[in-house]
Amino acid sequence: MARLEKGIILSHRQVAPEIYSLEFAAPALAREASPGQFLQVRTSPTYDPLLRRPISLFDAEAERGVVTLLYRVVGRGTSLLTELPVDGLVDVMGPLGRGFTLPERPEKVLLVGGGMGLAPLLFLGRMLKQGGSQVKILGGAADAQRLWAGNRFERLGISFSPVTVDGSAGRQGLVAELLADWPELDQVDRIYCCGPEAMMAAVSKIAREHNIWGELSLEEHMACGVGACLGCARLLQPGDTGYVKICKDGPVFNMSEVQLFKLD
Amino acid sequence: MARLEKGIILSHRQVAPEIYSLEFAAPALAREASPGQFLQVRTSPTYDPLLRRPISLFDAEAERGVVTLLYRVVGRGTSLLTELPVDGLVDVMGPLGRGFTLPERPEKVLLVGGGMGLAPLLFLGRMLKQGGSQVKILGGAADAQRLWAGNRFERLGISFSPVTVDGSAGRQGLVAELLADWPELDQVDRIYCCGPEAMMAAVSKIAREHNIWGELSLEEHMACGVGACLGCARLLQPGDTGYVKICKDGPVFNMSEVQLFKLD
Amino acid sequence: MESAKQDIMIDLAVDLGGIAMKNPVAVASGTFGYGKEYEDYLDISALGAVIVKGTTLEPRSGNPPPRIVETAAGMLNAIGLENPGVRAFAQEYLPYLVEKKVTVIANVAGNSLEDYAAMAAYLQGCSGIAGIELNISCPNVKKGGLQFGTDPHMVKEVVRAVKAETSLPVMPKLSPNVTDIVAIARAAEEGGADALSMINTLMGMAIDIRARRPVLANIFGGLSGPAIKPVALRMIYQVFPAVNIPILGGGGIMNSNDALEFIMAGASAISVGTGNFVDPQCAAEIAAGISDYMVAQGIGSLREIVGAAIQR
Amino acid sequence: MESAKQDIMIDLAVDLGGIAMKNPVAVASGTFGYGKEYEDYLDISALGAVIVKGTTLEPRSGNPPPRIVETAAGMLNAIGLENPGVRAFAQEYLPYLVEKKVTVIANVAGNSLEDYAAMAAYLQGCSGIAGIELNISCPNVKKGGLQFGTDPHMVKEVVRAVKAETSLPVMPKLSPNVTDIVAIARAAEEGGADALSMINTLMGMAIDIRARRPVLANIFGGLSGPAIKPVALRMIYQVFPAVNIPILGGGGIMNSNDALEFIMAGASAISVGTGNFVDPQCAAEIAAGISDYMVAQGIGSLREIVGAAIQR
Ligand SMILES: Cc1cc2nc3c(=O)[nH]c(=O)nc-3n(C[C@H](O)[C@H](O)[C@H](O)COP(=O)(O)OP(=O)(O)OC[C@H]3O[C@@H](n4cnc5c(N)ncnc54)[C@H](O)[C@@H]3O)c2cc1C
Ligand SMILES: Cc1cc2nc3c(=O)[nH]c(=O)nc-3n(C[C@H](O)[C@H](O)[C@H](O)COP(=O)(O)OP(=O)(O)OC[C@H]3O[C@@H](n4cnc5c(N)ncnc54)[C@H](O)[C@@H]3O)c2cc1C
Ligand SMILES: Cc1cc2nc3c(=O)[nH]c(=O)nc-3n(C[C@H](O)[C@H](O)[C@H](O)COP(=O)(O)O)c2cc1C
Ligand SMILES: Cc1cc2nc3c(=O)[nH]c(=O)nc-3n(C[C@H](O)[C@H](O)[C@H](O)COP(=O)(O)O)c2cc1C
Ligand code: FES
Ligand code: FES
Repeated sequence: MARLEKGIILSHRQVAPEIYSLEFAAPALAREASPGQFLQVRTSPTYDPLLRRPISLFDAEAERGVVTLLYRVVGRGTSLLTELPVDGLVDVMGPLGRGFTLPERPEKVLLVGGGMGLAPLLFLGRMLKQGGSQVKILGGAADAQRLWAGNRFERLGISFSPVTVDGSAGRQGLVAELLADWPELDQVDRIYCCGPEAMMAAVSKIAREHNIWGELSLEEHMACGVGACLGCARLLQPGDTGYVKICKDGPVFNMSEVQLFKLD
Repeated sequence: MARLEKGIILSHRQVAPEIYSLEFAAPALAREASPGQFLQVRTSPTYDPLLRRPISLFDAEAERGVVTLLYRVVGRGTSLLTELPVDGLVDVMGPLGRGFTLPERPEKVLLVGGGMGLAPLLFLGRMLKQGGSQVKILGGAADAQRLWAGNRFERLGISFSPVTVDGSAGRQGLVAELLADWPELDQVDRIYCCGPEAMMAAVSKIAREHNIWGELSLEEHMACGVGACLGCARLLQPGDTGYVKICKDGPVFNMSEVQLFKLD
Repeated sequence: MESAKQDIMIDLAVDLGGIAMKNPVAVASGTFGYGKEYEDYLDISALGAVIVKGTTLEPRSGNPPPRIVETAAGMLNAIGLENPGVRAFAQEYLPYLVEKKVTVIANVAGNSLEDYAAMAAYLQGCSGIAGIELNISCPNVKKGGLQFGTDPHMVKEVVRAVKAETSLPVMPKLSPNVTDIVAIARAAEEGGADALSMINTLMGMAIDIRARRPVLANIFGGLSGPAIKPVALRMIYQVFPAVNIPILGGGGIMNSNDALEFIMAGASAISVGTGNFVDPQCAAEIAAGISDYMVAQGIGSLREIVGAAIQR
Repeated sequence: MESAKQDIMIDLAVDLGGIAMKNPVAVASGTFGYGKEYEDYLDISALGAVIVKGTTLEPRSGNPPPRIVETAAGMLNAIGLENPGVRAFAQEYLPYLVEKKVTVIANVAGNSLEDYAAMAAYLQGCSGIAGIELNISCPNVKKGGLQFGTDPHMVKEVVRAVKAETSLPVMPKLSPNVTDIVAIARAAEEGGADALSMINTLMGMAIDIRARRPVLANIFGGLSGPAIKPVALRMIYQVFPAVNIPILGGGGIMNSNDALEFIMAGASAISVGTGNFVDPQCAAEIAAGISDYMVAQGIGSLREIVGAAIQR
């Protein structure tokens, strides 16, 4: 069950340029959430900005009753968010949406994340490991600093292969290039992917070519987050007659359902 | 010259129930301000609340280059103001308005303040003392805690006579009652008064009866604070044909100019 | 005095032109889906009414995205009336609401008088509908929609056509994008409206300066949220003395103080739209807040303060 | 490419239907007094234009207070055109602006065609006025004001009457409180308008629930500020393709990005009103921001992007 909660903030700090980690107590939420779902976060008590902001569950630890969000400051809402003080409250709604489909038995899984696309993959990695899957992650970002989340994966025993645009960590280039050259690609059962659309398009293509089952996570601007306003509409394939709602039918979709034609 | 300034906040703390003191660095402002003037303070970087809030100069210390505001939380703007952190910036416009008229030579002066009406009187007291006047203050509030500013007057060597509604400090009752019974009333040359309109009406009446020169400070909702919008209009006397602008023609007026008929 | 206030019996129920509401707080069409979407957040059967997403005779897939954009203290939407059609609504979505004993108000939009009449006739046969809100003001449907709502003559005709097909209470929803809202309101009353819903969204737009084009694929969208509250209040205030039917007021209501402003301007009940997105429990909180206010002020029935702010 | 951008010569000057502006940023009538009020905060002679407080033939004392109230991302005002009359304006306030070499646009409001004509004739004789903005849309004057601005026929007549009396550029300021803004704009053009000013405030109100009465003594007021920006943009976008005269766009502009939205919607220049209250330096900052944008984008003249967002 989704709920409206005010969680006490346990920690809130900048972890990389423009990127913040926000950890708060929300036991019911942490228990009920599944990877790939998101929260609608209120960024200000006033009416400007008015709407909540969708932020993925970076981590949800049922035992500790703690939820962590990882967010990048891009506009007014996220910039106000940085001002929330430790011990203060954060007003969230969720968990929302259809998350990633977990395998029924252990599999060989590759996570592929670009930029803030790494955010929903940590919680996913945790659950996959819990289910006994073998999990590796390829993570791309502008530079080494912005790959801060890499450590968190390593701590879960998920090997992290970095790619950076400036070459400051790992291979230089794009994460999809690393994937294309990935030696074990043919042994991979599943790919879960999140990041810029151009990157997800490239990853989907590779998965299709290698016949690998895959899921990806989409974004659209949202008002309600619960499927009521029909604002976050998206045509999954160019010829479709109906629009899916990212907040309710997604944000996660099977790669085979989606034809990405919107470039970032 | 008035100016737009962002002052570094030196201290910001709650000093009494709902009452905060905000101290910031603003050398030019502190140098140029005169008692009874006010600032237009931005309470939020977003558009809600939109307008600046008028707040009197509680104190302005030219030597230290420091300005202090004393404000009460009454609505959204003042409540957002409380969140400004020390070392952060406060966005102010000023000094604005026509302040109190200082005597040309030392006189016997009585300050009369009710509630937040004490705010503009401290800076006034400082300047009067500097000019050699003999200054006393009668201060009224709901209870002893809300008379926190009393200490600040005492520190300037201004004797502070408290009145509280609940009797928790000084005489119980209203400040105008204390004034009416004030033994030295006939030796007083000037009365400066600020507080709720009913109180200022009573004080004006007493001043008139005793033929004492007096000034008081009025409030109106404001948009511009500089006389441009004509929003803060006020009829000083019932029969007047024109409206004064509190922000520019005031906020301080001579008691003889004003007939108070608006009760709080 | 104090004790008298405590003893007062508060009656929150409202008769909105024949629509029986448990309390004066409805949720606005298009902002609450078909109710189920919000069931995790509040007891939807405790709401005054649920006005469901606008329906059309045939299914509609709506406008291409982007469909929404945030603005200062508001938002623009150009959903384009995406809906499964009135029959699918009645068969697939209505039963849930009926089972929950919700006061359901259908919201219908047509491209022609015939569309409206046909939907009214169809809904007449569905049990569990308390009333019909006529969306004659949706700015997102290119054909028809806007015209109906901006021309008094058409407003009268569409209300009349619908009334001829149904015995359900009929409540046209007025567009604020007009020069003379009173003329529109009077025309609706003359056409036989049982109540008025005021206001729908203001027509607006936003521009993406990077792409140098409108943000919304539909170019224009409807402005809702706190930004429009002053306009909504003004129109209700103007219409209240000019008609003899009750008004469902809305436009930017976020809390019970806002709701009380609408009631004092002349609204007999109120609707919460965009507010649901910001706080999914706000409709319930607003009803509670109104009730608290009535207790505190010793007001037994809301009728005592409907239009109380009108200066005569 | 990059170096080409650096070399570009930016021309910020705008010819607004015969009003020569140094840059596209004007300050809106009623929000900047007579200029002097803001001299401490910015160099008023560097502004594109100062549109002075609305003047009437005879002095007016304005409405009783309260005259203003803050709303969500906006404010309502009901000043009621307090002003010293057109003669006192010309004699007491204009000389300061002329001395400062400010591009002055007078803003006039009348109760009748004759009032407007008389003011136009009088201003024709005053040197230092670059143009006349016709306030035919002030919602705060009970008699006349609103009617002029909401009836296309009257709009045409008033523009024609004013044009007959003056050779100065004439720019009617359109009311957004209308069903069909394009019809009004066309009527103004037919009457001989040299430019259009869009938009004036939306008519709104606020209610004091404690006192159970309207907050403003005048009951209704004009809504301005960021709240109305989407409506202003929409109207300019609609009018731009329908007329051949330039538009001065405004309504909720707070920064240069807002200004660029207006320009891309079809405004040749823009005005800042309520923004001055929030940041008294914002008009200057907006001009600088537009200039920075032009340099960064390699735009030599603003004309290149006026109406750039219009979808054809
Ligand atoms: C399902 C989902 C999960 C997300 N998870 C994360 C995450 O874990 N970490 C993170 O940093 N970001 C995440 N995002 C993106 C995040 O929602 C936006 O960066 C954020 O809304 C921007 O708000 P703003 O006020 O700072 O920016 P502004 O540009 O000022 O926002 C203006 C409006 O646009 C919307 N908006 C802007 N960018 C986006 C976007 N990319 N997606 C959706 N709406 C947007 C805002 O919500 C707001 O309504 C997620 C988005 C979605 C849809
Ligand atoms: C010249 C002047 C000097 C002042 N000095 C002080 C001071 O030193 N300390 C202090 O605590 N207060 C002072 N006030 C009052 C202070 O301006 C208000 O308490 C404050 O504006 C309330 O803002 P809010 O957002 O918290 O309240 P809200 O009620 O939410 O404000 C809504 C709107 O009403 C206006 N408003 C509400 N109350 C007042 C008021 N009393 N006067 C003017 N506008 C009001 C606000 O500015 C805002 O525009 C002064 C007022 C004036 C005019
Ligand atoms: C996303 C969205 C969808 C809407 N869809 C409809 C609709 O289908 N039919 C209708 O009559 N009004 C619709 N509206 C208008 C609302 O019902 C309401 O009248 C308007 O939003 C103003 O109220 P508010 O400010 O409380 O949101 C919609 C509004 C929004 C925000
Ligand atoms: C306090 C105030 C006074 C105004 N007075 C006038 C006026 O005298 N004449 C006029 O044409 N417009 C007047 N306006 C309207 C503004 O010029 C401007 O058109 C409107 O406020 C919208 O722009 P904004 O949102 O940038 O403020 C006034 C607006 C405000 C807020
Ligand atoms: S955000 Fe409302 S339906 Fe998805
Ligand atoms: S606040 Fe604008 S004139 Fe006083």
